Amino acid sequence: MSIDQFKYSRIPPEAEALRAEVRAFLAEALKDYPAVRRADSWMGFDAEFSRRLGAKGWVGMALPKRHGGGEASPFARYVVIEELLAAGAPVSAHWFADRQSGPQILHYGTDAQKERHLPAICRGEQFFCIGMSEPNSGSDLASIKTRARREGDKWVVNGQKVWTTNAHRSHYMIALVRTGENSKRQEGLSQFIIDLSLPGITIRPIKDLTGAEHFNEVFFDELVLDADAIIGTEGQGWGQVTAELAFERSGPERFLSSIALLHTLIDAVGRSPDALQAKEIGRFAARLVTLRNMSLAVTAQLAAGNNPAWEASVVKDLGAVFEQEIPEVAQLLCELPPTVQGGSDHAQVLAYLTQMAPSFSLRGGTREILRGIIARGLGLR
Amino acid sequence: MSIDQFKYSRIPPEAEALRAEVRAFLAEALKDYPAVRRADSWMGFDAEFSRRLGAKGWVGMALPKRHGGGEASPFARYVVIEELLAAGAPVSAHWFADRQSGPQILHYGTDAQKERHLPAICRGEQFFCIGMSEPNSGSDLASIKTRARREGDKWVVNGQKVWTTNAHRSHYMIALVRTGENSKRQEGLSQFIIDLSLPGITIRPIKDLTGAEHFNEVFFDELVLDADAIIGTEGQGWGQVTAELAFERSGPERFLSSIALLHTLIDAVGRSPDALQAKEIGRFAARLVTLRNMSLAVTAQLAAGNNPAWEASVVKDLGAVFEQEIPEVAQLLCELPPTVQGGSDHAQVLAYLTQMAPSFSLRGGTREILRGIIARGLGLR
Amino acid sequence: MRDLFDSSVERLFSDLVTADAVLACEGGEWPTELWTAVEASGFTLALVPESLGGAGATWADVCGVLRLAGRFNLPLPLPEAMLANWLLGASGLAAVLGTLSVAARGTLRLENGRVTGAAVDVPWGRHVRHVVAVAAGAAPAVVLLPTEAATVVRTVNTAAEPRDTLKFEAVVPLASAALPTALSADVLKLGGAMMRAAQIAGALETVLAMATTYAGERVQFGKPIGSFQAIQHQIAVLAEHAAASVMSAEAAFAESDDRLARLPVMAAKICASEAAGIGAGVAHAVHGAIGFTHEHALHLTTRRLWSWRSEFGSLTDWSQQLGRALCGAGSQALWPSVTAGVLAAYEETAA
Amino acid sequence: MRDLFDSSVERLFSDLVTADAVLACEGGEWPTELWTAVEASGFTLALVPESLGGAGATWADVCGVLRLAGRFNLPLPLPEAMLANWLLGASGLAAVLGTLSVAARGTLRLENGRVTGAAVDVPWGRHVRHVVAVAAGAAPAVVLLPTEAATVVRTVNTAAEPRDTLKFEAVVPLASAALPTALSADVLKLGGAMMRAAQIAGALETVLAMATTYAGERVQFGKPIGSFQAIQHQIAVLAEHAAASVMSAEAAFAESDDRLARLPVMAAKICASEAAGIGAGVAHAVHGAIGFTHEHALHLTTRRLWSWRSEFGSLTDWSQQLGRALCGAGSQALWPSVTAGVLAAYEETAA
Repeated sequence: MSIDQFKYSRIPPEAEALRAEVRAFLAEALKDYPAVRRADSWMGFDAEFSRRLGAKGWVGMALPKRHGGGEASPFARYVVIEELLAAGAPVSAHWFADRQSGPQILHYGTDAQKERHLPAICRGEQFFCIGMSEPNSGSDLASIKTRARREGDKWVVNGQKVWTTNAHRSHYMIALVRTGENSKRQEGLSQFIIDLSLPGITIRPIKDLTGAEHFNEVFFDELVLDADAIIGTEGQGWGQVTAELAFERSGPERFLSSIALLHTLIDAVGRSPDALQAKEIGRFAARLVTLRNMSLAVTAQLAAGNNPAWEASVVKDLGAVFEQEIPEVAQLLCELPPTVQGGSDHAQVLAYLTQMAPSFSLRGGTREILRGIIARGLGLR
Repeated sequence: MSIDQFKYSRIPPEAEALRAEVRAFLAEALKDYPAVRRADSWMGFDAEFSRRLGAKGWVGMALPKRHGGGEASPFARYVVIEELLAAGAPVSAHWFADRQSGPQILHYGTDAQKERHLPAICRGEQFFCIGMSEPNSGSDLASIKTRARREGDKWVVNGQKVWTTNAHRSHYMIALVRTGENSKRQEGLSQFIIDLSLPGITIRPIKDLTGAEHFNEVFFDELVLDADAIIGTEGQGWGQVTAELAFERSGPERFLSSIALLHTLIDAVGRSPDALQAKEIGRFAARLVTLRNMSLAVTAQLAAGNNPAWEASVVKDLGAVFEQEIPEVAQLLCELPPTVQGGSDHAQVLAYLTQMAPSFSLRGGTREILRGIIARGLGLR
Repeated sequence: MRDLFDSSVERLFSDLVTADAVLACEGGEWPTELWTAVEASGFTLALVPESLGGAGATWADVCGVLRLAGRFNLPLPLPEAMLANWLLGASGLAAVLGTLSVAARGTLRLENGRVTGAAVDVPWGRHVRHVVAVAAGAAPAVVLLPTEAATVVRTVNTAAEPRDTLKFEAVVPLASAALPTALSADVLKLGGAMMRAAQIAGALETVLAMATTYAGERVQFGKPIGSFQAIQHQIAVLAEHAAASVMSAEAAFAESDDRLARLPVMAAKICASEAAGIGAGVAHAVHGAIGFTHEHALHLTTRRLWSWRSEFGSLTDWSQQLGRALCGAGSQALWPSVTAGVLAAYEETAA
Repeated sequence: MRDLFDSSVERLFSDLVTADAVLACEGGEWPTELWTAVEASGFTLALVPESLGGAGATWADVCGVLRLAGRFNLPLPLPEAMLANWLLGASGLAAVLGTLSVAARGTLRLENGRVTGAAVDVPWGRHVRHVVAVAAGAAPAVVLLPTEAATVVRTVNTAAEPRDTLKFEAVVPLASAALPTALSADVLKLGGAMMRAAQIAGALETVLAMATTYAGERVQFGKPIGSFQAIQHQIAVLAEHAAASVMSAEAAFAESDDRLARLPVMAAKICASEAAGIGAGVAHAVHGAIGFTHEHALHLTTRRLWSWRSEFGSLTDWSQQLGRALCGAGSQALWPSVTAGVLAAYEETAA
């Protein structure tokens, strides 16, 4: 680890050039999209919208052209996703396929797997979810118990995943599953691409505290998978999963979750903020600028083939603090109680993000996990 | 422990009646006292001032009349000390004798010890320091190594204390010293009243980061003490020390350390604060009111003979956060960099308290220690 | 009287105010039986003088009742009804039986014996029969208004509690009287702030208990998460703020009598509003994903904390009022104000 | 050029800028030899165009030099001299050798060829021979003033660094030129803010290293305090803010060229000022009593953090400027401003 790895990395002009087109598309596509739905951001699910993005070439765009991608640079992809998130576009349907499953299949998949999944991902038509957490394995991921046993040339899976975002509306899950008996907890884990239409799978949505249904319990009961459902190397699942963490922890979705509220806040405050409003809004903008630069610096590291796991944890933790602080501070700036029915756009967005904010430091590694990683990187553990 | 122990406890009228007299005395005695020295508060040493307070009957005032005290109620003492601290009076000379040593000698001392010390304490003429920390025993107090061995009817002490406030200008130290070989670390400790004029004692002041000398290293080299230097029961020092912690952690000195800065801040802001200044000043006042009520609730518990150790830790930790936050927030409210030479009263008080503030969560138990105690009280350890 | 009140209310609430009952109300139902039971217990009239048919209780007597209302997520305008009837009584008007709330914000004016204007953020406005307000006019007047005469714009807070706007057009109040000179025109806002401060204190007691219990039970990395120092310290901070809220609410109620103790009430709402955010945040961090589900009861309380802190004046609103008063009075007035519990300079200018 | 600069400055500072040297300067001494060595290395002229006798370096080239000045507690107005000479060069004036500082606050006016007014908070004002300022007048002018002509009122910041007020009375500047139209009248405040942001970033690297080392060595309860989760997490937060400061300073320097990049500079000073307090607080909490002593080197850095955050505009000052500009431009301008690194609406109105 090193703070010096945060090198200032401008987005190259050819990637920057995409921005105007994306903005124009979004201005049109979202022109009647309500503020409170923009607050949903990458939890907003709209299959049709994902297909439209696919048609524009903006899903899986960094994948090779032979698999349907655009061979775009990581910075070009960055421009697209940050514009989508800043506008509050509903990107959830293809989000996990674009961020994780696509690159993982490209990296570890067989030719058949690539053929089956990558072009459809790039069209914005094949949606993935990620099966990681289990009821007794939250932060302690290595303790998962879902198990696949070999039967002839098949795998038979039993167990349960939980908090699986979008399982109820995805086509596939990439699941981390125990395949070995090894005593070291991180060993003996493998990843499978599970077709969620197969028999033996029960998906039960979990209502969150706002009443919305984003995540699920998923039960596997004697689920039979073909041999080629495994992705990557049997027993190497832990390594495959942790290798993608830097991607998962440093993107713009790690600090833009509350930007819809910054927008309605500025509208609510008006053109002449008082001393308190001006200070807090300016301070948020400064931190936003800096977090984005840090995130871009990690992107540059990833593009260079490095593994900036420590730096990504720094971005994720600072970003989550930022996202969580916005609703907390916003409620101090306008005398306007939050509302879930009725009330102004700002009152509704405030209510929604106030309630969602606690989850921002849970997903993608809890605050405790991240700070532990940062401390270890400093040599403290 | 219980939050319900924070019962609202008004100061009784007979104690409240003292306030006007104390205020009038201080208005006169401190009329030319500079703002930056008021920021020193209970670190400000002025032997003559302590004697004047003694003459007014405001030192050791809760001690029995037969020992020179006033048999005043704990609330009467509370009124006096909070007025002294709020005014920034230099009370350090008699502070530890008044708060800890006097009550401890009354509780555990022999008649001879009471006779030797209590009347002089009450006159504001005999000053004490508290010998606890050692170089390798900060938070981990039970690991102290200073040792007294018995030789005939004498005790011979060897070892070292550190961070001893006022050792260089006190008459006595009450020291926690190892007298037994017991394997349990908290056992085999005893307390001694050490006459600091004896041979075998070297006191070396330690300059703090502001350049001031409040605390010291104290070395004992074959220091010979009479048998009656021990106070309380041999081997019971740990219990004696911890019994006084609630007194040490809940007084007004645990949240008033930065009040001088609130005063200069209000002056610097002027009569028409902006929205940010008004908010922060009002918020500090609200917390001050509440901390004082919590501190008074603990005082009432102590007066009733209870041991509100948990509640005192709550007051101490919340109080230290408050005291530390005042300079941090104050520097956000006026465009006036802190100064240690030149500049306005406010700039100087800001500079002084900014530098002193880190110590507020060290003395009297670090933040980690206190939060550990609070968690244990909740059943979490 | 305090102990009797506390124990009877605790018994009543723990029997009737279950999580299911609260959720049913959040769905939009008005809990007729629960209201009837609470009203039958007499608490809506607790603060009404005995001469006017009430219990003649003091504010100090009922602090525990309000804390318990918070602890149990009581989905009723009991705090509002108590405050409304207190103000009616203080104004020499007869108390009201039946559903009742207060209007502390808005534009109501009494002119020629009729009230016109909007009452904003009226708790349970759509469900109650009566609303008490202080209407502007030649002089401020306490008015009792029938809600059937109002147009209702429905709004709901994060706890799905109705906070409606009621629009009145030349409505003759059922009763009215001059606001007593000892009371300020913002008396209902101040009183509401005091109520919410106590409710927040109670709610924080609930989330503290839930977080402590959960941390002792949930195992990760082979031990209860409550044995991790980071979790311990977060819960300790929650406990500190819960204690500060309880203390400041108790002080505000204890110092209020015929008039509300402005400085302690402001302090209570400021401390409670700050504590609400901290407490909800810690409780959710400790509970992790499970606490984020609709099925787990944690959100019943945290969603209330997130709204109550903003109602009847946010931290900022009251802090700015207090800060302006303190700066206006000068630094030498700070400490005497704290010890007296009264901001002399403010009392002169505020009303 | 960056790597060369960094390595030569690091060598120079690690040889000469010892704790003793810093403490001697804090006692009031002017470190003649140190200044001579630094000046001999050419860095005071680094940002001067080659055509005017300088090194023609870019801002991006010198960010590391400024971070190192912060890391080593350099007790010299090197940042100020670099900034002053940059402004002279940008205004077409010859660079100055010898001791030199900037005046970013005050009341200086140029009228009839003479400068009158006070320059406030001039770093090392009492020690330097020259000061560069932007004086008001018919149009803002860059002026080079001889300090021997000034009356000095001595002021010292928490790091015992002189921050003096210099009063000028009808003094003829040694050189003057119209402020280039591309630059704003607050260019020295903005430039000073950028310098301090980089110095703070460097200082945070120092306290992070000290806290990490100490936590690994200091034993309590039988193990290094760095093995306690509460200490680990505090140091992690310090590292995060150190990283944010480094990043924001690097961005500000990289985006500045003939003119200073206002939005990135504001962001840098805001983030650095916030990080300074957090970092100093964590470092002291980790070090405990030993870090509070004069003998331990920690305070050499923390006392600088506590002053630097307030100099050339505090967090509040810059945040309010930025916030007002953003609100003035409306919500739809926020995100384009962030991605462009330029607040178009602001640039129009600010200069």
